[in-house]
Amino acid sequence: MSNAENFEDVVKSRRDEKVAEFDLIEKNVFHRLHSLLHRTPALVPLIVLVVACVVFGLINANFWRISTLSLIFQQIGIVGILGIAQSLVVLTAGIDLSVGAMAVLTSVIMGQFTFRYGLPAEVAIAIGLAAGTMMGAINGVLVARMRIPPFIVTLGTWQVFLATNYIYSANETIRSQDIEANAPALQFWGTAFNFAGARVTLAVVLLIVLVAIMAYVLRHTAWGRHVYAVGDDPEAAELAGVPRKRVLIQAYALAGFFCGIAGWVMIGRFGSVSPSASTGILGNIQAITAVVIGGISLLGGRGTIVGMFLGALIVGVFEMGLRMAGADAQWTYLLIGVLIIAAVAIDQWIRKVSS
Amino acid sequence: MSNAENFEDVVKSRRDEKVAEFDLIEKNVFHRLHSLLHRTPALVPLIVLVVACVVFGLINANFWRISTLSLIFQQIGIVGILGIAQSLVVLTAGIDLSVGAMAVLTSVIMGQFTFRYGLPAEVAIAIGLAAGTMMGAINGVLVARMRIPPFIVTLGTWQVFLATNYIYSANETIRSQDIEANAPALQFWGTAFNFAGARVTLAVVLLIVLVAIMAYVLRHTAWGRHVYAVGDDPEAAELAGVPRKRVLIQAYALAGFFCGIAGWVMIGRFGSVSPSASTGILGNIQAITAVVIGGISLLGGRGTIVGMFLGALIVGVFEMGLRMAGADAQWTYLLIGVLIIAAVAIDQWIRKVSS
Amino acid sequence: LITKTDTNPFFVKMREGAEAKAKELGIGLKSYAGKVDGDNETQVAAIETCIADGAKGILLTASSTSAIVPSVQKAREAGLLVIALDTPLEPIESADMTFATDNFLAGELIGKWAAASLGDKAADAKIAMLDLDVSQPSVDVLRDQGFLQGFGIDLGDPNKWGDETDPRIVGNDVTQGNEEGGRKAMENLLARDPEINVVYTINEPAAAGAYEALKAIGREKDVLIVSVDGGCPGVANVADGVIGATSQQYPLLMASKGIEAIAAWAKDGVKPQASEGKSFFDTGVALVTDKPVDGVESISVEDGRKLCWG
Amino acid sequence: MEPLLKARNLVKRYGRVTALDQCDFDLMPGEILAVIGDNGAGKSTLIKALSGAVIPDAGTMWLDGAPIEFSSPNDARAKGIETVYQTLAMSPALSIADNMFMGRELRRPGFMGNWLRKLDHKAMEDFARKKLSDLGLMTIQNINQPVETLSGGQRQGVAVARAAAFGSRVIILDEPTAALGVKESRRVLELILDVRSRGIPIILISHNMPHVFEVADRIHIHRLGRRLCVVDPKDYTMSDAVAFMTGAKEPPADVLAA
Amino acid sequence: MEPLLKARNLVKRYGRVTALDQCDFDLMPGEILAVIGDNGAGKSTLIKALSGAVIPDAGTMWLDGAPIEFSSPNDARAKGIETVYQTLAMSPALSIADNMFMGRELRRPGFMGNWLRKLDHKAMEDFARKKLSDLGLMTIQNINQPVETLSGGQRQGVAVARAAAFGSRVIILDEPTAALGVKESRRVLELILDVRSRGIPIILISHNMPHVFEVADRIHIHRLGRRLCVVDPKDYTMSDAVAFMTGAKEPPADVLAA
Ligand SMILES: Nc1ncnc2c1ncn2[C@@H]1O[C@H](COP(=O)(O)OP(=O)(O)OP(=O)(O)O)[C@@H](O)[C@H]1O
Ligand SMILES: Nc1ncnc2c1ncn2[C@@H]1O[C@H](COP(=O)(O)OP(=O)(O)OP(=O)(O)O)[C@@H](O)[C@H]1O
Ligand SMILES: [Mg+2]
Ligand SMILES: [Mg+2]
Repeated sequence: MSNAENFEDVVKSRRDEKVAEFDLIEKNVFHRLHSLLHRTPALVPLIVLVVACVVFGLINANFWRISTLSLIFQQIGIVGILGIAQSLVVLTAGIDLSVGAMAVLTSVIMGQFTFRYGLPAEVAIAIGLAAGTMMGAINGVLVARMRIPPFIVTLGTWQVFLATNYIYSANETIRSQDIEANAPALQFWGTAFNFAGARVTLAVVLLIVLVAIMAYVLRHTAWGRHVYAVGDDPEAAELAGVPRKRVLIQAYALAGFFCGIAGWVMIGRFGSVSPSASTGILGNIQAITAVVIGGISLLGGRGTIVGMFLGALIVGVFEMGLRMAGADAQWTYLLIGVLIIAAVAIDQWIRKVSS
Repeated sequence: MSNAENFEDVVKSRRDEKVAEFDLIEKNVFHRLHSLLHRTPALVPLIVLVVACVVFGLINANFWRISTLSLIFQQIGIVGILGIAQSLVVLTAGIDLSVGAMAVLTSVIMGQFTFRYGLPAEVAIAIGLAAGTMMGAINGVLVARMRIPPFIVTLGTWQVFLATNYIYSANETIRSQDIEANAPALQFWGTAFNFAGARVTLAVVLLIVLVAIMAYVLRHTAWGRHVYAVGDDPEAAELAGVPRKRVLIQAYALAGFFCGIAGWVMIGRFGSVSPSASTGILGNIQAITAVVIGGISLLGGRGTIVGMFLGALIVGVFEMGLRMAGADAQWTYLLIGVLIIAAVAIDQWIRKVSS
Repeated sequence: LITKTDTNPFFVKMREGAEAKAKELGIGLKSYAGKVDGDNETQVAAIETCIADGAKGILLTASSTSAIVPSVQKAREAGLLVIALDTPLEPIESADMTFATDNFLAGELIGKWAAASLGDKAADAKIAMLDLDVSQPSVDVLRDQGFLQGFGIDLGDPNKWGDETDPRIVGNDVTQGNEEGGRKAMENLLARDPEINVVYTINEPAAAGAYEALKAIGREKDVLIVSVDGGCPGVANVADGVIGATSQQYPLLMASKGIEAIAAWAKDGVKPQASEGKSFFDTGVALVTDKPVDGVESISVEDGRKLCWG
Repeated sequence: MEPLLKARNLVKRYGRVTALDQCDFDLMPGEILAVIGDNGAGKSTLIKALSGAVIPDAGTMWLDGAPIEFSSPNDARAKGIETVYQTLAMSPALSIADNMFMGRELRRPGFMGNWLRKLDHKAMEDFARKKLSDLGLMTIQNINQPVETLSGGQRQGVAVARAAAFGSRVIILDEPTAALGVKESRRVLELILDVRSRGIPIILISHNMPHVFEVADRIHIHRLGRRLCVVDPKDYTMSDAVAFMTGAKEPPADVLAA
Repeated sequence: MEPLLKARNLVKRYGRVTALDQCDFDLMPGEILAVIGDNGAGKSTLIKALSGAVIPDAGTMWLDGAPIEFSSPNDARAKGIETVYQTLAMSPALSIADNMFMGRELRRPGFMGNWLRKLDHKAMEDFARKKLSDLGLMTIQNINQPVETLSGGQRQGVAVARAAAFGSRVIILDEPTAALGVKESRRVLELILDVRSRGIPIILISHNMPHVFEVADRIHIHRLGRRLCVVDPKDYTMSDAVAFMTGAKEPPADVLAA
């Protein structure tokens, strides 16, 4: 049995063999589409979106007017920005229930610092953004350093920020007319301009720019890759040398910053500063909905910002389309529930067939 | 190098050696407590609970009256039962946002079938429970068969069930007096009896019995172990021979059944049947809060029903204690937010020190 | 004091009024509030806490007027004076006394005013109804149905909004009673029919949001917005022409009356009396507008500003 | 003699990667069949197809001459095919005993078991402890330890013990000794021989040539997603086998698969 | 000669289990030190303590004579200690290239890299492909494949390639060839010898005795949570080593650890 000792000699001489290539023969258009979808899963929500638009356009021709479409973009402006914040956190395998509350509180801070303390609007805005970042950082520190599950941390801070918002503002609304007269900078993102025959606000442009920037950051910088790694398998990421805690805190803080921007955009959209804006209560669920419909996994590490953006658009299109089709409020509410499930079901189905 | 062939011979003769025992010497009371806590993590919320009770008792002596304590139990009755439903789903690594909506809708079904269609209350109750089970099963089928993430499924069905509830009931409340006169069975769980000088409702007894039953089922039956396995690692569970889909559907359906019971208990507690009960909107967050404070991991597979029960109690005690201490509503929310985080932080801290 | 929510300025002011009065009379006051509109559960828990805590009386703005009744009965059995503020219970005698505005009347006033302002054009008006919430809490229904009654539209089921068949109604949408919801709801209804020229809103923040939506398409001048509440920002909006008319209510008055009644009850067991000819103590409602019309009594913005809250 | 388990032309693609490329397979009754091949050759995919964990894109399988189609691992288990996957398929948070009996728990006798469906934790723990001792995994100190707290090798031992205890028709082992120590590996080999002596055939995937040549009756050499050849360990040396499997040498025509 | 990496009296307890029991350790400069021991003996725990992944309950460590205390694996990496863990420590959803460069990504030169911090995906992919080819892992068809779609062995190969490419002071390999094929294992052994020839010492945990005896300069035998003895492979046979490690034979006094 002398071969026992030297059976490995066979492989001691290196031969670099060619690996068999098993390229798929892409049979037809249908097949090509499938394999395309499989490689770029972000396309799936896009298709859902296009189909929804076509259907609603058939039901009500007004839907396809450029002004309607611009309106949809305006309506998803805030949810979209909150969705960016939420995406960052969800990619780290967390969840941020406090995004809406942070946005409302920062908008109140911006308003009150201008009107109660008489600071220039620009300074108040900077303070508001800083406050948002700090609130986010608090979430991050509690998650990363105290090891409290993100759901609990942000459930708690959601209540804390929201209550602070009501207490601090004494529930007072700052009126649109006053802001327009004394601190127009607060309403900056509400400025409208003409584009292809429709009025578009700067908020829409901002949303698209922010989505593009964050898509770049997550895909093309080391920090972005670390966010994915931390969400994918925190232990492996740490063993591989990613500073897990620092990345977590930064992600939450950046999310807080985006909430601050959302707060500023809210003033532009509603004209006034109102502590009882429903974003404070519903913003988190709306943002999470956009994130999940957009294909970001709540388990972390998978999905893209662009997907989230499409997710927000899908919800916006459904809401507007149903309203225009004449469904009443309660039925709209019901049908949106059905459509959310259907959108994701189609997505899952396409992925399964194509794989 | 002849040893290459037979080095394994050394171990061919079996010798059953004794393994070294490394029993920890438990140094003192403090140390013993730690190691006790480490072995039984469910004790940690218990301690948080006791401390909270002592503190609130010191602030307001009325807190320690037996009637106050019985009141707390009554107040957490519905959240506790929804929490059992939620626990089942969360243990499978899911989440059920529709629990509150299912409870309200079943209570409406029970009421309307009795009063609108004139069925005997008992039959209406049975129909309500069946409806709850069916709604849960729908969730389960969508999650297990269509592979849609539970968050999306139940976000959708939450809206669907809630809207159905408003539409079906035509927003009509069935008055307590009418129920008392014509269908007292609906109010069964509101029946009070005297116990140690305080009035206790049957709902409290029911909650405790249900917790005990489900603790038994999850710990001591094969089905319970399968629920844990599916939540822990679905792929591994399936490879190991657990019928993953069937267990998921059953877990969601059972959760729906418990929501049906919660709906029945709601009628007992509030006397009337009201489609606008806020449980429909807040019940899910409340149940999730109880589940997570009680130490059940949202990632699935870890935690116990008893922990959830203690979690619900902690929230109940905090709310009652703060109200009795005279904090006004926003301050109460703020403090409950802080306390939720603090409770879990203490829990984490104790676990860390003891490990 | 138990209010529906404490995020709506209306109830915040009510609480502030009660606190001021309580301080004046040297009474201990604890306030509670529901978490969302229609939150009956939290109110039940609050009543139970009051009983357990040995309170003398409860001021309650009920979220669910009939569902709360059994708890109110328990409180009364335990010897507490229960006064319903703002919203009467159902049946109204479930509470010891009710200090309320008539929300239906408030709606009716703005409805009549709107119809009269439009004159002949009322016959082919296009109306947007901006309501509160899909769960249709009672204020929501009362104000909405009051408006339609005042405008001269057949109500269908008066306990429910949204079942009217009159073609003049473009649609109902919900606002959560804030600017955010107001704007979005208005946009949605405008997308359905851009010709809308009358907007009913559940309260003034929703009206302000609706105005922003109209402004965005440059139609703010030719649409009539009516609302209910009479808070100071709302009255200021009437002055600025944002809102055509609003029905003013008086939460501070309700609260202070309520506190006085409980103080009297605690002192010598006297229960308050109802207004003449009504089963409750009416704290009144007044239409605030600078464009009065014939046949509808109104007060000027100047007067409204003096009486406003918040 | 008819093969007990037979497969023809199995194909499985993952996107652009073809893991199984018209692969054939035969397992004779009562034999130990070793499957060897380079990393990524498709061995795990092959046995996953045989055990129902992967549904092949094309191809047919027969058990005892009857065509079979598995849609889940449970179908395969129901037919007596028990598998140790390379990923082990354990629930990390559950105890060793829970994992061993997953899907076939023992119930208490009498009322408690029949009516209240109460599990017999004690019986399961005793059984698990015994099986682990048989494998020489004595360093496991607590049978109720969650599996996630075991060392890599201990975990693998538990998985092997589970398959050996319950397999009735075919036992499939995907690299069962990869993480095991010298002593523990030896025990697994003994166990394999022991199982064969009970008449149950075994499929053994391994990269350890001495082990393969020690126990295997036949060796299936897998290369680039298909069966290259089947050799008898008595006719060929380890060097030959390695040479075939890495492509250094062409196998002679008589052993070449069709 | 002073040991490059030294540890004394390391203790690590998990609940009732003592994974390290007053364990000592020495790694000399430029040597290949093999660590062998039964499953669950505490080998992985030992190297986790040395690489900062586990913080020992007691004990002291020195690197180059200076006492060290690691609070995270990053601390150890910063000192040039690179480790392949038994669990591999990879992000399953990320690509091979992403995983190889995790924590030390390459940026584009010029404006894009310095100011927009853009990664140089191409350079990283090329580097990764080259390292994998060196290891003979030719069956990997796409360097942008997520790691979760690799076979067990391919995954391990990626982890080894990463450590070898970046380790500068000490390279620790916890069972690097467990899931590897014959050819790939051979490449890893070559790589180990190659790394030593660059003057970098290596700690190799393995259950494969022939491999251990082929490459190791000294063998640390671990038993029941502590270092039993250190032997020279030229003085003892494999049978001796296995006998010591399993407790079948007492090691002679001269090699016994203090
Ligand atoms: N889920 C998957 N998605 C994509 N590709 C996959 C998947 N599973 C396996 N593969 C690919 O299929 C090929 C065969 O993998 P398989 O696991 O069967 O190899 P193996 O022979 O078991 O290798 P090893 O000896 O390393 O375990 C590999 O190239 C692998 O990358
Ligand atoms: N996180 C943990 N919690 C509890 N016990 C643990 C943990 N990690 C390891 N152990 C225990 O510590 C002991 C040593 O484990 P370790 O992983 O160091 O063994 P090993 O020598 O590497 O074994 P193998 O060769 O099987 O990898 C084992 O008994 C194991 O059960
Ligand atoms: Mg394999
Ligand atoms: Mg190990």
